[in-house]
Amino acid sequence: MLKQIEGSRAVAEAVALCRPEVICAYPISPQTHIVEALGEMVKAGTLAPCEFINVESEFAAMSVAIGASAAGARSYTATASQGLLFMAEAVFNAAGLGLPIVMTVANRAIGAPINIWNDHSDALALRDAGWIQLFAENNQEALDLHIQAFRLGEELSLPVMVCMDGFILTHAFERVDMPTQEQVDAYLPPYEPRQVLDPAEPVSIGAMVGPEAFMEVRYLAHAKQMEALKLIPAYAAEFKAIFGRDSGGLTHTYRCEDAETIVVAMGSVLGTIKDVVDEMRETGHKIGVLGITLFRPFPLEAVRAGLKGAKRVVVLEKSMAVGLGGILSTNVRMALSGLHMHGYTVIAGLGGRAITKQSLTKLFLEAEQDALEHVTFLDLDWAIVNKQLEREKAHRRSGPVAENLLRDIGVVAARNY
Amino acid sequence: MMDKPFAITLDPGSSLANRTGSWRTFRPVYVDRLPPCNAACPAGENIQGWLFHAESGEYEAAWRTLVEHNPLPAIMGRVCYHPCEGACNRQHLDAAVGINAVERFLGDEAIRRGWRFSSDAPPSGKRVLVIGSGPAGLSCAYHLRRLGHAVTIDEAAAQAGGMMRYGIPKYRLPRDILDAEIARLIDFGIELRLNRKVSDVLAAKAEGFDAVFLGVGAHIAKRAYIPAGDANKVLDAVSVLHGMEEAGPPLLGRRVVVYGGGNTALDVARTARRLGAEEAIIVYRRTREKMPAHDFEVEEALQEGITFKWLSTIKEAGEEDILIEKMALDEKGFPQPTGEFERIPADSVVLALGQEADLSLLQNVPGLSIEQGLVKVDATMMTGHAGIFAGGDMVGNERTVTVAVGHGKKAARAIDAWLKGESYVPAAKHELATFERLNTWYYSDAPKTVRPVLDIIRRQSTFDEVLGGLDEGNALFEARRCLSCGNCFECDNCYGVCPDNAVIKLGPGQRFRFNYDYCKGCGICAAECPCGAIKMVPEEI
Amino acid sequence: MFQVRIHGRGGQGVVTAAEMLSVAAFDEGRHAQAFPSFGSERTGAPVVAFCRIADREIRLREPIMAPDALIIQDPTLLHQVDCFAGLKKDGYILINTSKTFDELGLGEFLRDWPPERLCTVPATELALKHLGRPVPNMPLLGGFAAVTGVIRLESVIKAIEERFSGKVAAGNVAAAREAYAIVKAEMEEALHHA
Amino acid sequence: MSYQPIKFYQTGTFTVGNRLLPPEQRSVQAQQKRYNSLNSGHRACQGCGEALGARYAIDAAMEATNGRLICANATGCLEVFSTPYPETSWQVPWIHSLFGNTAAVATGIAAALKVKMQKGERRHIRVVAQGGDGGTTDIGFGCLSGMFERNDDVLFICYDNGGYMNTGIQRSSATPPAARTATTPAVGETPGNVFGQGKFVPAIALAHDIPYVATATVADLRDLEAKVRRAMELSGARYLHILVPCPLGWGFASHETIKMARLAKETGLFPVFEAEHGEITAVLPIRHPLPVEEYLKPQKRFAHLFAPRLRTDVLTRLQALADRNIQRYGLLEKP
Repeated sequence: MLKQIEGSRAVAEAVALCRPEVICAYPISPQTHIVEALGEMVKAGTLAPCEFINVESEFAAMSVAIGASAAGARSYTATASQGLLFMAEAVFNAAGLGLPIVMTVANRAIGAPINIWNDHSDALALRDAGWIQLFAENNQEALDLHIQAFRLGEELSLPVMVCMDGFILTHAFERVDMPTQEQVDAYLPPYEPRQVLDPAEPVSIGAMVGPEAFMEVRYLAHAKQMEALKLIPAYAAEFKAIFGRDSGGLTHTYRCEDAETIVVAMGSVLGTIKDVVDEMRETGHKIGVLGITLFRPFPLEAVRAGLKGAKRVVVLEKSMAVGLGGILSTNVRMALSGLHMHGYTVIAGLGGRAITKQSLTKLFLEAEQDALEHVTFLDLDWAIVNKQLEREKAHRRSGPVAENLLRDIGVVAARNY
Repeated sequence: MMDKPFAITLDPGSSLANRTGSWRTFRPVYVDRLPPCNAACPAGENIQGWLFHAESGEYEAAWRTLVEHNPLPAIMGRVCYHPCEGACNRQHLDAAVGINAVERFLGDEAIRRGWRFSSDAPPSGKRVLVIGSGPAGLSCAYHLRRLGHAVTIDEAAAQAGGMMRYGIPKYRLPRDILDAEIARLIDFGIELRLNRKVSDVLAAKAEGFDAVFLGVGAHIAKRAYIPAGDANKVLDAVSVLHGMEEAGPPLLGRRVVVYGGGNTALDVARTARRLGAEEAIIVYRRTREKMPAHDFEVEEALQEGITFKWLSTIKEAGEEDILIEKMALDEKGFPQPTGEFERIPADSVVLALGQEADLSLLQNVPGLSIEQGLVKVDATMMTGHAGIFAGGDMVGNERTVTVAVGHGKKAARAIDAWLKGESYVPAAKHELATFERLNTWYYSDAPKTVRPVLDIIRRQSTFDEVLGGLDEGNALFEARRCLSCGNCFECDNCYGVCPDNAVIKLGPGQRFRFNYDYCKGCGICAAECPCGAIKMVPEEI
Repeated sequence: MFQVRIHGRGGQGVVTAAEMLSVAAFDEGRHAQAFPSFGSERTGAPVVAFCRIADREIRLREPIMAPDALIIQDPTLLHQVDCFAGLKKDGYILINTSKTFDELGLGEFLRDWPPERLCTVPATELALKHLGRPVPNMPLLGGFAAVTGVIRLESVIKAIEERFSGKVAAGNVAAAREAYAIVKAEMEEALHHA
Repeated sequence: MSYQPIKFYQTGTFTVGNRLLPPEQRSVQAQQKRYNSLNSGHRACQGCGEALGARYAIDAAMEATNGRLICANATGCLEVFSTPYPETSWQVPWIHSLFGNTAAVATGIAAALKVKMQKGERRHIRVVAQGGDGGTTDIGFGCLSGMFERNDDVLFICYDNGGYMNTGIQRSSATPPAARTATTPAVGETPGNVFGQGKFVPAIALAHDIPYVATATVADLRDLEAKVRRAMELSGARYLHILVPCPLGWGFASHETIKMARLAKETGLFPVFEAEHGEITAVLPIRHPLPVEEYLKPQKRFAHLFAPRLRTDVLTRLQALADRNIQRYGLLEKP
């Protein structure tokens, strides 16, 4: 059924259709609307039986989910940014214990400086936590990926993070096709845990593993993620059969047929990029897009296959590896090992900085000329940056960076230095 | 079955594969230590053993355990001076366990319920003659009978019991009790021949006996020379107490002086009061502290109106009074005459200065030797003449019923061995269960039960028993005050406190076993064993 | 390079012994490396520690799998742990016991071993005597100096005096000296008989 | 009320079992076929109080729930010595997640079980969370408090050995004043742990007004079992704080574990009580009052109070703490 609703609400309704049994909630923008909506459904009795638990921290949220999942319940929570980092220890733990928790990450920047707006720093900071990480391009996909996430995670006994851009998607009212309960039930069987805490068959979960077996345990976790690479396309196909649309999968290419330049990106920015690509195609530019839906496990082969024919690759990402450049681009480069092509890293949209068609068009044109630096910061205000650098050179106690910059751009009243 | 993740998820209880016994440098072992009560009992009773059954209300089992060593519990429960209680570890907590009272309860219970002795030993075909039916003789006869031998007791007096009948007043040992316990022995198949004074032991043995046990007691009173006027009555304790068992009680007059400081002196004085004497005075040459009589008996005597002249000797006995000289203790604690004299009125003087045995039947027994009035016996109670054993008052100066019963038992076992051509070796004794070995935290605080005592007026006028018995509730309580020193009483502490579950509980009456596969040797079991029945020993290298 | 493995129980100062051995070697101007095996075992459990001694920088970080010498601090371990695993042929064995190798049931097992390399020393007794506490590790190092000759007794003493002070140092030094003498005598005896 | 007046049966109810008591009155630990929830073969130190306390408590909980129990366990000694791959000592369904999240994990389990029961997929199962004092009073405190205030249906058991023993004896907020640990060494002017710091979590639990709060020691098994039983009769958040002496960390001989617990209680330094809905309902009175020195002296962690010179000043302060407990909880009053 088509609906015009907020992205958070759409995700909440989709999660509810998955019949979660335990939901843990701790408020943090921009995921809050999702758990609020779910809480209301539980309180109203429309989502039942289900326990909705208001916990005291994200650390507790993930921990409650761990306990619930280990006891055999389908468990869900949502978080973002600082919240994800605060629960980091438990995030790793859930994966290590093989508990198929599904968590929405409404992607948001990490402080300091504190910033509530969108980028991918949070999810990518935990890219090696052992979770499957899916990135939604739009609210329809966000909704669909949650349904697939439960199926996938429970099949593999692995937790799944569904990442959607904070505010840009979570707070956007859009048209979505909300599935019916029958469709979801047909796609998603009840949770049949591989291991469960049960007095009838007691086991100890979470043993200490020493040097004699730790490597093997880690290898097995890796092997399981590799298995996801095979399962995900199959589940996407099955999804299409029931729900009638393409959603999920490993990667999506757009107009890459004869593309000399291919732009790689994740999340909502793909839409903007596609618009730019369409425009450039109209003027004869051989440019295409490779959207990455699955970031962990990283679909090396699909990415390599998608990019193989191109002359250059521009990886545009909303995250950065300070001191190196890009995170996504580093991963993409691994897929390109042995292929001779130009590779550019573009850091864009950090902390909610708007990514405009205009900037992208300019960027891609420069890329086609191979006039880009290896690492480019899109729309960086060099004047401000240079001013601060000079200031720091001049004064040992040059003051806090963020506040200085705000003052420079006039948000805060200027003060003489 | 679950599809368990490798290494992270493990099967329950699988740590049994890890034998932590390899950590151990000391190992706990269960031991049985000798409880101090048992160690102190002259009759060699397994006191703790019978208390164990009494604790759970198994009185018949308790009595049967008791009579494995002593056939006279109802008597012993009255007349024994209970050295067991003096040794009892519980005295360091609150008060000693009232062992004697429980013993009497069991003895009385056995009489009331008609419990009888039994023995499953096959008849040996051997015959043993026991001379004397006092405690030593009865005990020896009983144990021989238990071991399958035929026993005949020859008793010189008209009734059996020896000093128990002719020396101990009725108010301490009612005669129905004495009769009942003797009757049970007769019923057990012991032949008793009364009024048969043996004058030649070898001749008596020759009448078809394989061995002889002598238990003739010490019935001859020791005399001291006291110048006495003709009219004054000077008697001895033995004949006074003996006379109580005959038709007419002895005539002692209104004012009776008893000379001596032993229990017999007290018995006579207290008997005199009950016979109507207005005054009964005990004259003793030393102080109360030095008196050989038991303190509780002195207490009871004082309650009954007996008076004492400490540090006094009788110089002469006149017609209506006696002359006593005051004594003073020298620096060594010996009484020395002071030259101060006093006259006190007296109608009679009873000498309670000790007894000697009549050893006339032992003349011309080759090898048998007598020293200072006592028959010499070896460690197995055998005299110098093979096959002739002796015990009781005639072999030692510690003359109590309990000692005699112990002698009888020991002699019986030695006779049994001798009859088989073996020599008797007593079982090695366990290490003593001293108070320091106990962990007394675990015992409930519980003061001793007070036994009922006969009303004072009746005590001064009748021969009713002074000290009452315990009822069942009290007896159970008293039994349960036992600390079970040195012997497991299945409190489950070791089983419970082991952090490694390395103690196996074998079930009621079966105690426990250590599982050395897992025992790390921490020693908590030994430390927390209330009764000290676990010992830590270094691991063998 | 000379490699030593020390067997003992958690709480008996096994790791300290390895460290002190390395200090003694260091005091002789040599290179040494001491390290524990780290596990989840607790007080009383069998544990091992290692020490390497060499005349040049030690870069090797693998566990010691083929030791040149064994120090066994607690003879009860002989029945519980494979103490001799990997020991080089004709390697040195020093056991804390007042018994002989034959009495320990090792006579047959070590029949072809050079007898002067098999030594026992009653280190616990020596520690009790000189120190008042049953910590056998320092006297064992004295014995180790004697049997292997890899380090000098003086170095062991120096290491003890650097680590401890007062009565503890004096007691350990005395115990180590006596252990050294006992082992030396044993070796001479063995050579004499050989 | 868990305190039972001592019946006079030789050892009364002081010992683990007593053949003279009717079977139904004997302790869980005395049963010939007890659960042994924590099995042999674990790698705890010789004489470990925590291993003992854990078996006591979990066996009692198993008995109270007829074996329908799931445990969550914090990181710490108990976890490490009981479940090193490839063996576990636990015979109950058990999970270890992290150091600081045990109460929350238990909340999750309880929530899952509630839903599963509503769905008719599982029968009633209860949840116990357990950890050491570090995992309870320090790093796990946030989750613990959250579990309390939500009144989640979890019994949380803290095995208090007064420090981080697993990592080599460091101070926790449950380390007593003056005690030496690796991070409060016995050096300087005021050796050992600082006075005026630390917290007594049972009192904080009380302030949450949860249905049940109790303390116990491994020296009073019957009391401990009665408290577990009572806790399992109630629903909602419950807290049991058990003193479990640590031979290694406290520095006493391995056979003195129970004695140390007994002395802690008898000196008044560790008050044993229970409370329902924020009100104290019973205390286990001191049986033979003792000065604190009796408890402190056998422990190496307090050795600096006795040598090289007697620190009467510090002992006086410790005695004052005991006296305050005695006063506050009425530990000398007869029940």
